[in-house]
Formats: sequence, C-alpha cells, structure tokens
Amino acid sequence: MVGSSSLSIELSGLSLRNPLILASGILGTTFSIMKRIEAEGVGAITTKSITREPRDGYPNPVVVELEYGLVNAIGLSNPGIEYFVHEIKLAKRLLKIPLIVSVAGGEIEDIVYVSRRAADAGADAIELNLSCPHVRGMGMELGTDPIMVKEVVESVRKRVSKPLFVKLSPNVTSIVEIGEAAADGGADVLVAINTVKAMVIDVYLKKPILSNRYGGLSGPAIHPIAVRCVYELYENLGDEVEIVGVGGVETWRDAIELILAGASAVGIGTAIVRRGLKVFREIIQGMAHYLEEEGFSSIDEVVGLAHRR
Amino acid sequence: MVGSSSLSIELSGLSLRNPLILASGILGTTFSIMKRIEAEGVGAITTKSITREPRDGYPNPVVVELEYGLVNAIGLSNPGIEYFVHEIKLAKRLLKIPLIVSVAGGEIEDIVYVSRRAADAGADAIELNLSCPHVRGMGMELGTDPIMVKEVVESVRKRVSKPLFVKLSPNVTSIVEIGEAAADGGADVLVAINTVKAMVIDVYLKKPILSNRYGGLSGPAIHPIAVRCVYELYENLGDEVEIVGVGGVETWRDAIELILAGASAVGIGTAIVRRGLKVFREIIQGMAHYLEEEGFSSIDEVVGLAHRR
Amino acid sequence: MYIVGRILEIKRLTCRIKAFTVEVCERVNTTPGQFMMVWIPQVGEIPLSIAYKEDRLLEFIVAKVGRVTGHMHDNLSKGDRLAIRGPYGRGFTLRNVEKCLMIAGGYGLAPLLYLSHELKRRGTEIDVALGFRTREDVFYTNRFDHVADHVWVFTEDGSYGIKGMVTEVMKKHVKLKDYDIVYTCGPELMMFEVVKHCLEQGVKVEASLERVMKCGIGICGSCILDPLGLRVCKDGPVFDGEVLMKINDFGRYWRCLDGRKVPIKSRFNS
Amino acid sequence: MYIVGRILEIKRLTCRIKAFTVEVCERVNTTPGQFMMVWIPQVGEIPLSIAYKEDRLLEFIVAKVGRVTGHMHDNLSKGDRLAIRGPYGRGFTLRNVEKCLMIAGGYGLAPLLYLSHELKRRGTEIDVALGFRTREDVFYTNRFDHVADHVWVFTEDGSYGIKGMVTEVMKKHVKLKDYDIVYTCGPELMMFEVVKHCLEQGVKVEASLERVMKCGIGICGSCILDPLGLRVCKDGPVFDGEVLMKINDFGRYWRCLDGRKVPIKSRFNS
Ligand SMILES: Cc1cc2nc3c(=O)[nH]c(=O)nc-3n(C[C@H](O)[C@H](O)[C@H](O)COP(=O)(O)OP(=O)(O)OC[C@H]3O[C@@H](n4cnc5c(N)ncnc54)[C@H](O)[C@@H]3O)c2cc1C
Ligand SMILES: Cc1cc2nc3c(=O)[nH]c(=O)nc-3n(C[C@H](O)[C@H](O)[C@H](O)COP(=O)(O)OP(=O)(O)OC[C@H]3O[C@@H](n4cnc5c(N)ncnc54)[C@H](O)[C@@H]3O)c2cc1C
Ligand SMILES: Cc1cc2nc3c(=O)[nH]c(=O)nc-3n(C[C@H](O)[C@H](O)[C@H](O)COP(=O)(O)O)c2cc1C
Ligand SMILES: Cc1cc2nc3c(=O)[nH]c(=O)nc-3n(C[C@H](O)[C@H](O)[C@H](O)COP(=O)(O)O)c2cc1C
Ligand code: FES
Ligand code: FES
Repeated sequence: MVGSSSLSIELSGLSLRNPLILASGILGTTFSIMKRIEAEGVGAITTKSITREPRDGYPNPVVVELEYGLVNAIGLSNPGIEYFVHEIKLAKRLLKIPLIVSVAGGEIEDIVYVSRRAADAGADAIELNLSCPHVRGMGMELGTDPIMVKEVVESVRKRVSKPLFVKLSPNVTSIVEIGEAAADGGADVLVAINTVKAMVIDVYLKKPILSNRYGGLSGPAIHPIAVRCVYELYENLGDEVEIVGVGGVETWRDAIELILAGASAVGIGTAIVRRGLKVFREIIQGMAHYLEEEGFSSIDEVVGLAHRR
Repeated sequence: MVGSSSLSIELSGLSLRNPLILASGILGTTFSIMKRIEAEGVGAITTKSITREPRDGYPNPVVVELEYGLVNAIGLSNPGIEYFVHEIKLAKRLLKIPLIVSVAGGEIEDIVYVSRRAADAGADAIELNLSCPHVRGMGMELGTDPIMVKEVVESVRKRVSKPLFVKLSPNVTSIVEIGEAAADGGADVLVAINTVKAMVIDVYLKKPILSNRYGGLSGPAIHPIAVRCVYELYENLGDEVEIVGVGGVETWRDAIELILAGASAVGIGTAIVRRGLKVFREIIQGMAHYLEEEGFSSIDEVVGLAHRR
Repeated sequence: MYIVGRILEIKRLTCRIKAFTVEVCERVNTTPGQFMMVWIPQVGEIPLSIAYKEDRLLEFIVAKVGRVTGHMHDNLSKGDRLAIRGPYGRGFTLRNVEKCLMIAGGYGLAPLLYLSHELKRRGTEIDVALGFRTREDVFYTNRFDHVADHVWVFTEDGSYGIKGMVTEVMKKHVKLKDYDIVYTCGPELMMFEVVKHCLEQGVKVEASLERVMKCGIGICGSCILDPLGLRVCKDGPVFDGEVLMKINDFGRYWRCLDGRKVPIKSRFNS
Repeated sequence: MYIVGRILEIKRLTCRIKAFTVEVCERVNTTPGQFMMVWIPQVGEIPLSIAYKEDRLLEFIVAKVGRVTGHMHDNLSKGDRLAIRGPYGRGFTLRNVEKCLMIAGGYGLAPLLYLSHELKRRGTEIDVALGFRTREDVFYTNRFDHVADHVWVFTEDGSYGIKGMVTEVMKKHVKLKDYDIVYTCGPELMMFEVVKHCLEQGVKVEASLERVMKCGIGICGSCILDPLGLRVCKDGPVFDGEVLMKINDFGRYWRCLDGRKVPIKSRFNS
C-alpha cells in the first residue's frame, strides 16, 4: 500500500499500524466482528462498553437515522464482564492489533473491578466511559464532575498497569476541566468526544422516538464540535497526555483535521452506517496520499500542527 | 393564506401573526433589512446583539460553510447602542410586527444600560445574549454561571418593564440549571439555543479557518441538540416561562418538532443561507398545512405535546 | 428517518397471527427478504419482513409472541398510525432463477410470499411447501395459488394437508436437483435441516434468519453471527447456505438482548 | 467549504496593482460579476472579483489598499497557497445583449475584463472605456484588444490616452442610445454619475458595488443598502441602475466594520 509504513504510530506504548481506531459501542461486541474489522485495515479496536452485570439496554427504538448523523440510546447493553472475559480472550488469540476494552459503570468499585478483569483477560488498554449516571451522584453523569472523574481514574490507575484511556463527554461547560481531572488521576490518553445529548421527535406520532427519549448525536453533525474539543485539550494538556479524536469522521479529511487539532489517533463509529466497513480502507488510503502530497514522512509530524503560529 | 389565523400566538404579551422569529445576529442589523424580512412573512424580528460601545467584530474569516451548517465567529460586530437607537426608532416606525432587541455585554451595568436605552427607544422586548466573555468572570462566559445569570437578569428586570427574553447557550453541563437561574431572575421567555462551540481546520493550510479560531456551530447539525434543550427546559420550567426554540430549523417539520418539545415560538437563522429569505413563507405554509391535516385549530395546542404520556 | 404509515386493514389469520396492511406516505424501494423496523409509539419497535408490497401499501404478517407483537394484536386498529424505517438488509437472489422451491414454516412464509410474487413477474417457475403445526395454524396458502405451480401444505399432526414436517417435501415430494435454488424461512432448526440437505444434494439454498435487532443498520453489534462476524441486519437477513454452514451459531445459538449466547432450542419454537 | 488554490503567477501591473493567477483544485462555476472570498491564513480574508477564468485558473486583480491586500503584494509569491470560497453574488446580465459599453475606473476593470471575454464568446459587440488617474496607473488595456471593438483609455491628467474623466465617454465619445446596456465598475461616485446619466438617457445600466463584507453569504448584515435592505453580497454585487436609484446609500454612504454609516467621500477614492 502507498506509504502505509509512515502511518504507523505508538499510542501510549501500543503499536498501531495506522491511527484509526474502531470507536466504542460500534460493533465491538464479539471476537468475530472484531476479526472482520481488523481485516478491513483498522489500527486498533475498542470494545463496546462493558459493565459488571449484564445489561439488556433500553427497549427499541434505540437509534434514529438523520441526514447528517445518528441519535442513539442503546443504553449500554452488554453481556457483563463475566461473560465478556471469554470474548476478550478469544479476541486476543485471534487479533494482531491492540484491543482496548471500554469499561462503564455507576460506582467506582464496579469500574475498578471490570477494569481489572478486562486487563487480566488480556486487554491491551482500558478505556473508561464515564457517561453513566452515577449512583451516588443522584443521576448526574459521573463524567461531568471533575472531582469524581479524578477519583475514578485514580482508583483504576492504582489497580491497572495497562495504558489507561478516559473517554470524555462534550456535554459539559468545560471539557478541559474534565480532561485535566482525568490527567491528574493518571490517564494516559484522553478520548474525545462521546455523543452530544440530543432528541428527535416524530411530528406525526408526536413523541420522542427513542424509548429513552434522550439520546446521543454522532456522525458528521458533531465533527466540528469534536475538532474544537480536541484542539482545546491539546492546547491545555498536550504535554501531559495523548489524545484520540472521535466524532463524525467519514473521510480522510475529517481524520486529518482531528490530527492537526492534536489527536494522535482517530476513532471511527457512525461512518460505518453511512459508508460501510470499507470506510477504514478509504480513510487509510486518503491519509497515506495526504502524507505524500504534503511531504510528511510520518503521520506523527501532523499531530497538533494547527497550533503552530 | 390557508389557515393562517390559527398560527397567531401571544408570546409574553406580544402578539405574533405566526410563531416564526428571525434569530439574533442574522441580518437584524438595519431597519431596511428588517422591513424586507417582515415582508417575507416572519412573526417577529430579533436584532443583532447590541453592546454599549461599537464593535468591529473579529477580522475575516468569520464564517465557514459546512454541508450541514455553519460555523461563525462574527465577534458581536455592532454599531453600539448610541447609534442603534436610531435604527430601532426607524424600525419601530416601519414595522408592524414586534421587535425584540438583543443585548450583549461583559459587565452587568453595560447590559442594563443598553437594555434600558433599547426599551426606551421602543423595543417591544429585550433579549439578553449572555454568551459574551464576562469581564469579572475572567474570560468565562457570563451565561455559563447560574449565579451570574440570575444577577444579570434580575438587574435588567428591575429597570426594564418590557418582556424579558434570555438566550441560553448549549455549551453547559446543565441548560436547565442556567434556565432556572434566568427564570428566578425574572425572565419571561427562555430562548434556546445559541450556537454550539466548534472549530474547522483547513487540512491543506493547516490552520483553524476562523480568525478567532473557535466559532459557533449552527444549522441542521444542531437541530437535535436544540430539540433536546427545549424539551428539558419545558419539562422543568414549562410552568414558569415560555420558550423560543432556535437551532437548525429549515423546514416546517423542524419547527413543529421544537414546538412539540415545548417551544411557543421558533427562531430561524442559518436556514436563510441555505434556503433564502423565502424560507419563512415555506415554513409558515407547511405549518398551516400541518395544523389542518392533524386537526388542530391553533398552534398553541401543539406546544409541548411530546410530553404527554 | 421514519416514514409514517396508517393501518388500512387488519386481518386475523389464525389466533396467533394477524396481517397488517399499511399505507405509507412515500414510496419505498424494497426487495423480497428485506425487513422494516416498525415503531409503535410508547410500545416499541420490532423488525418485520415485508410480506407483500404494492405501490404505497405494505403488508406485514405478525405472530403474537410478546410485548410489542401482543400490543399490535390487542390494541391496534384500522386508521392507527405507526412509523417505519428501512428497508434494511440483503434480500433473496432474484436473478437467473428459472425454477425454485420455497420451504416455509409458520409465519416464515411472510418474506416468501413477497418473493413469490416478485419471481412470478420475472417468469420463474415456483413450487411452494408450507408447514404448520396444526389445522388452526394454517393461513394464507391461497395467496400462493396464482403464483406457484405446486403448493404443498403440511401439518405436523396431519389435521390439514399432508401429515408431517414441511422439510419432508425435499426428500419425498420433489426432485431437488430440478431446482436452481431453494428458499427457506421459518424456525431456525427447520432451516438448518433444509440448508444441510440442499447442500448435500448440491442445490443452492438461501435462508432468512432472525436475531434480536436493535439498530437494524449494522452498528450496534447485537445480531452478530460467530465466527464470521456477519450481521444479520446488514449482511443478512438472507444468507447463502454455503455461508451458513460456516457459521457455528446457525441452528445452535441465539443472542439475548444483553448479547450473551444461549442455545437455540431453549428459545426457539415455531 | 474552501477550495485550495496555488499561485501560479504574480504580475506587477502598476505600483499599486498586481494580478494573481491561481490554480484551484476543482472546477468552479462562475459568471462575470461574481466574487470570491480569498483567505490568506493568519492574515485575513477579502472579497475579490473574478477578473478572468479559464478552466481551473482564476485571475484576481488586487489593489494594495490595506492590511490583507498589502500582505498579498508584499509577501505572497509563486507557489504559495491560499483558500477561496465562492463564487458568491449575482453577476452581470449576459443575455440579449447585442452591443454594450463598459465603463471602468481603476481596478474596477477586473470584473469587466472577465465579462468582456464572456460576452465576446456570445457574439456581443463591445466598446470599453477605461479610466485611470495618471500614466503610471494604466494597466491591462491590451487585455481588451481582442474582445472589444473600441477601447478608449482616459487619464485625469492626460498623461496617457484621452485627457479627462472616463465618464466623459458617455457624453462625448459615443452615442449612448446605440447600446443595449452599459456596465460599470469603479469608484462609487464615478458609478453614480454613470448610472444617473444612463437612466436619464433611457439606457439600461448595471453597476458592481463594493461594501465591507464579512460573511459573503447574506446573513451577517454588514453589507446592507438602505432603504431597500439589499445585500451587496447576495442581492448584488451587480445591481440594475433602476434599483440603485432607489437606494439612498448609493454614492453617499458606506458602512464601517461595526455597521455605522459614514459618508462615502471620506473613505472612497479610486
Ligand atoms: C429480520 C427479521 C424479520 C422478522 N420478520 C417477522 C415477520 O414478518 N413476522 C413476525 O411475526 N415476526 C418477525 N420477526 C420476529 C419479530 O421481530 C419478533 O417476534 C418481535 O421482535 C418480538 O417482539 P415482542 O416485543 O412482541 O416480543 P418480546 O416480548 O420482546 O419477546 C418475545 C419473544 O420474541 C423473541 N424476540 C425478541 N426480539 C426479537 C427479534 N428482534 N427477532 C426475533 N425474535 C425476537 C424473544 O427472544 C422472545 O422469545 C422478524 C425478526 C427479524 C430479525
Ligand atoms: C464584491 C467585491 C469585489 C471586490 N473586488 C476587488 C478586486 O477585484 N480587486 C481589488 O483590489 N479589490 C476588490 N475589492 C475590494 C477589496 O475587497 C478591499 O480592497 C479589501 O477587502 C481591503 O482589504 P485590506 O485588508 O487590504 O484593507 P483594510 O486594511 O481592511 O482597509 C483598507 C481600506 O479598504 C477598505 N475596505 C475594507 N474592507 C473592504 C471590503 N470588503 N470591500 C471594499 N473595501 C474595503 C477600508 O474601508 C479601507 O478604506 C472588492 C470588494 C468587494 C466587496
Ligand atoms: C450506536 C452507538 C453506540 C455507542 N456506544 C458507546 C459505548 O458503549 N461506549 C462509548 O464510550 N461510546 C459509545 N458510543 C460513542 C462513540 O464511541 C463515539 O464516541 C461517538 O459516536 C462519536 O463518533 P462517531 O461520530 O464516529 O460515531 C456509541 C455511539 C453509537 C453511535
Ligand atoms: C452568523 C451568525 C451570527 C449570530 N449572531 C448572534 C448574535 O449576535 N446574538 C445571538 O444571540 N445569537 C447569534 N447567533 C445565534 C443564532 O441566533 C442562533 O441561536 C443559532 O444560529 C442557531 O440557530 P440557526 O441554526 O437557525 O442558525 C448568530 C448565528 C449566526 C449563524
Ligand atoms: S441490529 Fe445492530 S448490528 Fe444488527
Ligand atoms: S457580507 Fe454578510 S450579509 Fe453581506
């Protein structure tokens, strides 16, 4: 492949053949689909967020397709860590690329427990998805309070030596404040952004479509928001952590934009609906072409360039 | 016009021939363009946000067009209240529809001053745009701190008897908390939402495009976010205040969706770029048709319907 | 986005099965074997095969099995609105089929009904075998009359038509090699038998699978088949028999709402 | 979104005026009179008329008047990149023009150059009058040679061509009634004179205006003309003379960056 060697990166010690990562919650449910996605060229895979106990998720409808994105409220449906440990082990046996296990929960001890089980099962990195309603936080999302964020991250950091990713929500007054708390807690990598809180109402049936009423907006609609968040994080925390940019990436241009903003790697989710699994290969080819055209010898050189005066 | 009578509303005591309002910052700069937009059928007009002193705004580029919206950072360019008073007087002489004057500033006393001058000049209502960096707040936006919001609104409320609108930013952890503060301060109407903080980087020139680097995302991309915000506000504050829904409205469906979520009226901004000034007439016709088809005798009956169990 | 539809007619076909004819506000492009996600506000959303289509009319055949289908049976009536999205998925092969056999179990006849009408238009010669448990379960056999050359109806207890399992049609009633392709839809164990036998006989076969579906558009991962990582909603629901034989899950494992696998026998009965 | 362009050539035309030929990465559909917003990263973005177009080549004629144009003159060189968006606005009338007169002042010849080539392709007979202050300011008169039937060049001091204001062409050198339309671009007071005279003579006239532009797409309100509420960026920059005569601002008021109006003489001189 054209210039593919120059696309490889090191992300918090993990070697990725290219900076594309399957975002959490999109298809990362079984070893079999992970294997298939690896064959499409992706650099690393994030699993669906796993909780301590199995969760059915919300009843259907759980997703609404819009012209420029999706609104989803799957409700963290997952088989629970006990069952998922086998999936991790199978995946690790079959995959050559790094496997990042996403962990969710409403209580610190659950999050620590799941993280440890996942790490022990062979996860190459742990990603904390802190957008669950926190039990002690009275329905408030864990990821919106810097004090709680620091506490959770610290607790996991103490018990898990693998690279620690923290996924940030854009639904906060200051994503930098939350990012700082995560970095202070010991996060190696910040992943930005999760979906943007949204709603879709059907004008004829006159009800919110999602069974949970509220959902998260993803896809092209949120791309400029993701670019802003990554840029802000890099400007303020670029020396302390690495950043994975996620949000509305559909083309190599979108990916490069996030990298210029400061992302070392780029997550892909919703694009799979609109472009199919071939989207990975398309973006990789486009990025390789861009590197050559623009005279870069490695994608590393592009990271954060938009900050240069 | 088909069923147009049933589209008329009362909004905080103002009579609107239909629920469409020109959003602040879009063309509401001179009496002449306001007159022209009135002729396109709009129900009320909001002016560009006016500050105490004239402001040049940010240097170009100040806007980026995307496929599904705009990112802008005009920088509150405006001629200052001293000059704008004449524009208000001319507008009031020529317009038959209500004129809402949007007011911005970084200091409470400036905001109160501009509000009073605008009210005295004949504004039918005052809308506070609290997304300016607050001087005392060390760069933090005035509109992101509930305590400051309440203080500002209260201060204006004391000196201005006209209907008081408060425009809310979606870039906060809880828009309901800010809305509550505004309602507590004495706001009659909450306007949601302002633009979503965003950024666009050119991959070849490798720089943020806007001179201010950061900008605000508007247009279809933010519509589901606006629907969510209006729904949340109506659920929590629907008994205390009226709501104007703004954000990505391009068709009558988008407008009705906001009304079902709880908006009494609907602001239109970016749609003018993509659909032209005729967008007002198109939406009005679509809404009238919807009312008939669905058997409503007045648009009032639609407000907040999506909340009904 | 959703397309809004209005129920034009509801027909009670058996005590467990009703047919809903829905008029939708815009034309949809569909092919037999595809499904739609049908949303009943404040109740839920489920995948349903397109059982028939004509202009802006869509027909769904709905077996009452649980919460949403129960509500559809008990509370929906003519004139009610529902919203649908789709069509989704990959349908049956339509090209280069001169002669085909369809084997359906229960409401599995739904996609085959639509398929038979579509193939008839293309001049295909069609034989159909429909299986039911007992006389009271039999429905819609007549809808195949004008399109099929032969229609065999089986009941397990022999209370109607031929006594026995519908799968026997392959072994006793036809010369399988005469067909370019066999299409099957119904209980998975039945389909498993059909696929296995057809492949043994060297006859092309396609089966339409069911799994729990959440997104319906290939991203949530709730309908994955191991070990190939195929998505029933996107890569299926219709699969080629050769592919199915490489899928361990086929005929063996189903996934619950939380994604865990359970043996298929325990939950699946026609 | 922006289209990225690379500067192929920079020509110094006078000490205040340079021509930039830019190769863009994709073809753009333009019509004479339209403008583009040209962005020089970390410097600024300004509106520029399209002065010539061929395939993926765009030519801009840039007068050095301030910050951005100054930077373009002093710091840009061949091979540099810039980004442009557009084309924007409404251009000149192209249809049903058998014979036309163009009256340009200074760099106002830019849109008329492109217009003359486009009209020539359509078989229009073209006469052109170009006005400059003095000999050193004269440029590009030859670019009209192959397309125009007559080219008159005026200088205010008579150091080149005909001595006098270019507006005199209407009164002394041609029979205005012979033309289907007069096109003009240049200092606004000059255009004001042209429009007024043409309308008095009953001849159709179009003029291309300049105002401070921020958005360029008709929403920021910085380019509004009172009292009709016309937007130069969207409803213009080319306006019909009849319309212009209803605009108080025309020839009288300019708007600053903050939106306040100032008398035009104080800021505008060719
Ligand atoms: C592609 C596809 C096409 C289908 N076509 C038809 C059709 O034409 N007619 C028809 O009657 N049914 C069809 N089904 C099955 C139908 O979707 C389920 O019967 C329905 O979702 C059950 O919903 P419920 O709320 O009534 O049941 P629940 O109360 O949710 O559960 C009752 C039973 O149904 C099972 N079930 C739950 N969800 C599904 C699901 N998504 N698919 C299959 N079984 C499920 C459960 O495991 C349980 O055994 C199809 C399913 C798929 C995947
Ligand atoms: C539709 C349109 C087409 C134009 N076409 C051309 C062209 O082909 N060639 C050319 O040289 N110039 C053209 N201009 C004018 C050009 O845009 C300005 O000269 C330029 O914006 C000034 O930028 P600056 O940063 O160099 O000047 P500044 O430092 O910003 O200001 C210098 C002077 O230019 C004036 N000015 C500022 N902004 C504008 C503006 N947007 N339009 C006009 N004057 C302005 C100021 O009032 C001041 O007098 C056009 C303008 C418009 C609106
Ligand atoms: C259907 C769906 C399910 C998701 N589930 C999860 C999840 O379980 N955990 C998580 O951290 N993010 C989840 N996300 C968020 C994505 O990982 C990603 O942050 C977001 O969708 C933005 O990226 P995109 O625009 O490329 O999809 C989900 C997104 C979608 C669309
Ligand atoms: C170019 C532009 C300028 C704006 N200026 C202002 C402003 O001065 N004051 C304000 O309160 N909102 C301003 N807004 C926000 C709009 O009023 C509106 O809240 C937002 O654009 C969402 O609506 P829309 O998607 O219909 O444009 C501006 C928006 C745009 C696009
Ligand atoms: S139902 Fe979501 S991937 Fe198939
Ligand atoms: S430049 Fe913004 S409206 Fe014309």
